[in-house]
Amino acid sequence: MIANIAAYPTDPLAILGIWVALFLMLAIYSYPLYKENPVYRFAEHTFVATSLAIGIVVNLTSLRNSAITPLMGGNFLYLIPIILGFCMYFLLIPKQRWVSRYPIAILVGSSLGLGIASNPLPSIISQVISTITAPKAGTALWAWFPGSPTGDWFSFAFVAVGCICSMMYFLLTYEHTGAVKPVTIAGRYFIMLALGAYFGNTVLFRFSMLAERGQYILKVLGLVPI
Amino acid sequence: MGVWIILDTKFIALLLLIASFALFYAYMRLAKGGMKIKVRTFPAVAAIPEAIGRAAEMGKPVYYSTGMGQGTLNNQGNGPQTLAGISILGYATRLCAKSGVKITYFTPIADSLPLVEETMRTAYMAEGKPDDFDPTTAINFQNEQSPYLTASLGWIQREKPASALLFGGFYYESVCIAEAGNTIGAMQIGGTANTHQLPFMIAACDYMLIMEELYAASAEISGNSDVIGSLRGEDILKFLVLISLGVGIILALVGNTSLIGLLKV
Amino acid sequence: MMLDYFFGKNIPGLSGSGNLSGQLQAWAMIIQLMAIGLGAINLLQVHFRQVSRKTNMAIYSAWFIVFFAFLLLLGLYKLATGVELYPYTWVFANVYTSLGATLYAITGFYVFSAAYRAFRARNVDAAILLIGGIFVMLANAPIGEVIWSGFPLLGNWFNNVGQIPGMRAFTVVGALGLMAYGFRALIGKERGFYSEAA
Amino acid sequence: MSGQTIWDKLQQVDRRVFYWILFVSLTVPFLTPLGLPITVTPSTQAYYDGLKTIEAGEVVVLSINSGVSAWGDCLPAMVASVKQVHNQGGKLIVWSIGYNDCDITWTRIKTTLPEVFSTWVEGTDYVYFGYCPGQETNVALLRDDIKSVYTKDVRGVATGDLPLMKNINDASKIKFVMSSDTGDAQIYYIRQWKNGPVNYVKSGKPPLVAEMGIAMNKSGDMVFFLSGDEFGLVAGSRGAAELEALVGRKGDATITMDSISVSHVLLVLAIILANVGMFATRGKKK
Repeated sequence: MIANIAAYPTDPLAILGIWVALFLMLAIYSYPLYKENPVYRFAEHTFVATSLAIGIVVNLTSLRNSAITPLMGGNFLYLIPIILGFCMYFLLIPKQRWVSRYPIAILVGSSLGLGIASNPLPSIISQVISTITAPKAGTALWAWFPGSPTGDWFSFAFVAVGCICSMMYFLLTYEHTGAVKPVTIAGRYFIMLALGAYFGNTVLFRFSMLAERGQYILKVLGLVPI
Repeated sequence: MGVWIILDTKFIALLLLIASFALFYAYMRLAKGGMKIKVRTFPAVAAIPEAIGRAAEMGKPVYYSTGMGQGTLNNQGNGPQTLAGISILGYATRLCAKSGVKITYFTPIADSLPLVEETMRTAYMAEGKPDDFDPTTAINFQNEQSPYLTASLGWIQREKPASALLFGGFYYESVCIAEAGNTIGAMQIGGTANTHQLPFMIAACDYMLIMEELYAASAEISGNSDVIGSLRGEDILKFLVLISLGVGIILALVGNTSLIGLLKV
Repeated sequence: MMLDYFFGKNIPGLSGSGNLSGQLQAWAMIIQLMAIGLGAINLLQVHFRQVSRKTNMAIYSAWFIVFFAFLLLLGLYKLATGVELYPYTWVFANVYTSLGATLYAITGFYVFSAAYRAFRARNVDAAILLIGGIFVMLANAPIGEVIWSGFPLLGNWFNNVGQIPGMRAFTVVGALGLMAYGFRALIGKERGFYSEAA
Repeated sequence: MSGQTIWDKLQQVDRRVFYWILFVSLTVPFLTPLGLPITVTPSTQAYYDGLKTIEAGEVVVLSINSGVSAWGDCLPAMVASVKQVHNQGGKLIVWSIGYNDCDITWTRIKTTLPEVFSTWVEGTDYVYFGYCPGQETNVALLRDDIKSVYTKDVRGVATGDLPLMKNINDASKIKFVMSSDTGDAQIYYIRQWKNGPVNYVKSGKPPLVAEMGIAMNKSGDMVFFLSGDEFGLVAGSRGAAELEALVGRKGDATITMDSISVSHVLLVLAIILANVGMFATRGKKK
């Protein structure tokens, strides 16, 4: 990941930059590849400082664009969120902490309201509809053997039974005993299968990220094109 | 769309929401009124005293974290998990205060810090040791995942905690922390509702709360009748979903799609 | 917010950016932007304390404070004048993004050892987790197809069908949990985010 | 160490040995490309088919919700998607509700596609608005009134003055949004755009959503792909390599596939070894 450079840099400062980036990477990876050490701690603190400073600058920039500029432009309504924003800092003063309740109410209220109202449709109703929709003939997506003429009833039954068992596992105020027990145990196995597939996809993600870091070393050393 | 209802979106979604709220409210009132609703037992919760006892025997500290949680309590996917983790923190801190074990809490969530400090201070006071509480044991990392992680890994390697308790909205830091804990042989109990971290935490932790079990466990610990009441409401909704699945599957087998049509109103 | 989602267009003055719900959403965004200082104050406290107590980490905390101040000044200069000085661009491209990617990828190491250490078929649960994981891995890696043509077939079945019951249960149960939490918050029974002990 | 079987020794192998083996196995293949065949999976094919429906002049959104640190898994799919939008003659609006380093990602996409950005005119064919925090709150605002969130583009040109945005100020005129995610920003688009209040959509059809994020979304998002809430799903570098094959432009993802193959085989062998070791030592202990 050579930031916005299409070819190997020629400007000495840019070259210094990619070598410093390489040094910092190796400093961080000295922790797993070797052990915790001063060079690792130096890189660790460098990153904490960088991300804090840049985080503040970016947030202040967004704040200026979305609040200060409209305010200067005469829209005094924006004074309210700015004042409420300062009220957040009363969180640090135990005695006056109640002041921070109002900005937090807006923060939580606005995002919760959105989430709750819009959640049932895609996350519950669509999922039920999708489970009880009979497979179309010849649908490759579901088919155990692509293009089976009658559609993939095996997979349909697998998902149907699996959804019922997994949902039963998540009954929280009923003990999993008696007749319910085998169903919840089966439910737990379906959940483990899902988590296994999830793990397989996570490995792909993590290894792609690490591969890109390995590729970066070869790029800085000039062994592969940028 | 029904003429007399001028609705922006699907009627069924509104119906499900109203039914849910009605159920939640009803069972919260019943739970408040003394109806005994028992949350099922979780092995992970029963293991917390064992983890603290292990720390006391070994004279080692306990590492506690509620994870990245997208850096804010206001994130509605992770906020509830962070809060559940903080209420379990209260329980764990009381056990630590009782047995003189040092517990250190790491988080990148800036706006959760005051609540954490208050929870820990209340726990120490409840055990009659208000001055044992040291605010610097609650360390925050400014909404940034990577600094929080590198500091946690460094601390775990340096302090070698006996137990690591990881309850909350975790992201990829859970793998690193749980693996670092494995390296030094710490006993680890985890709990998250983030599906992407579940495989790792199940693989690396000794005990695990999966998805909603985290909320149920924190409600059981804090004895919060409102939450327990709404959990029963959730279970009733789960039965509703199960019934519609059962009926829908039978209808699908006979090629009838009337229920699907109903759900798409 | 919920009224806006369901009936917004029919209640005058509620929906849309100029009106109440749009205004509330804009305010929430601004408040969240301003809350960043909370974390900064705490983090600086921790590092100043390390320096004042001359702990073994004091030298690193001193470096943290110096480098943070230097970068913040550069950033504020850019904010005030709109001119991004070269050191700021240089640090952003070569330190911030590189270290961010490096730390994000560090998990690859732990995934490898976590898989080796933990992926044991100790019981039926772990065995199923293991089988699902291996077949999906061999479907994702092109070499799986070369080893045996069945791997992509089975792996894709696991991805398209095998994992669906568990994932669907997570999605539905997660949604129900969010609605319960939201309802408790709406009627004031969820005090946690006000930073009061729940 | 006498009396210790091979399996006991394997149990105590220092984890750093694995870390070195993994890092070398991920790096060396870049030097010696294997070029193994890559078959396209249904969810990537559906994504590509969705891109093929773009007609000349239609507007789509690229939402960069993945950070620079996730380039290894997310950048190639974005590059291939922008290339295909250009092939289709579509127009592109780009913003980010995810990470504050999206400027560098967008610059990298432009640097990687000179053949696209030499013919595209900024402001007419594509617009870049940059980062704005606010997560789901922001996505809902963008649905109804883009100008309320982005008053001007990154160059400082007022949104109203941009030719591309002349008659576009809400989501109704946007064909679909391609969301590149490491977290869960795509659920905001599914909830607020695809399943949002329908009557804002003058055209009667809400914009569709497609996901091209990290490989883990192949699990998390598959339920939304199968329920039709996402019309396409490109997950991780594997999905991106498939998309690169479909678009006909070999990029970083295809190159990375060799490292993925080597490292995955190593990991599967390590897991098998570990399990054989466990059963062997368990057999000895009995």
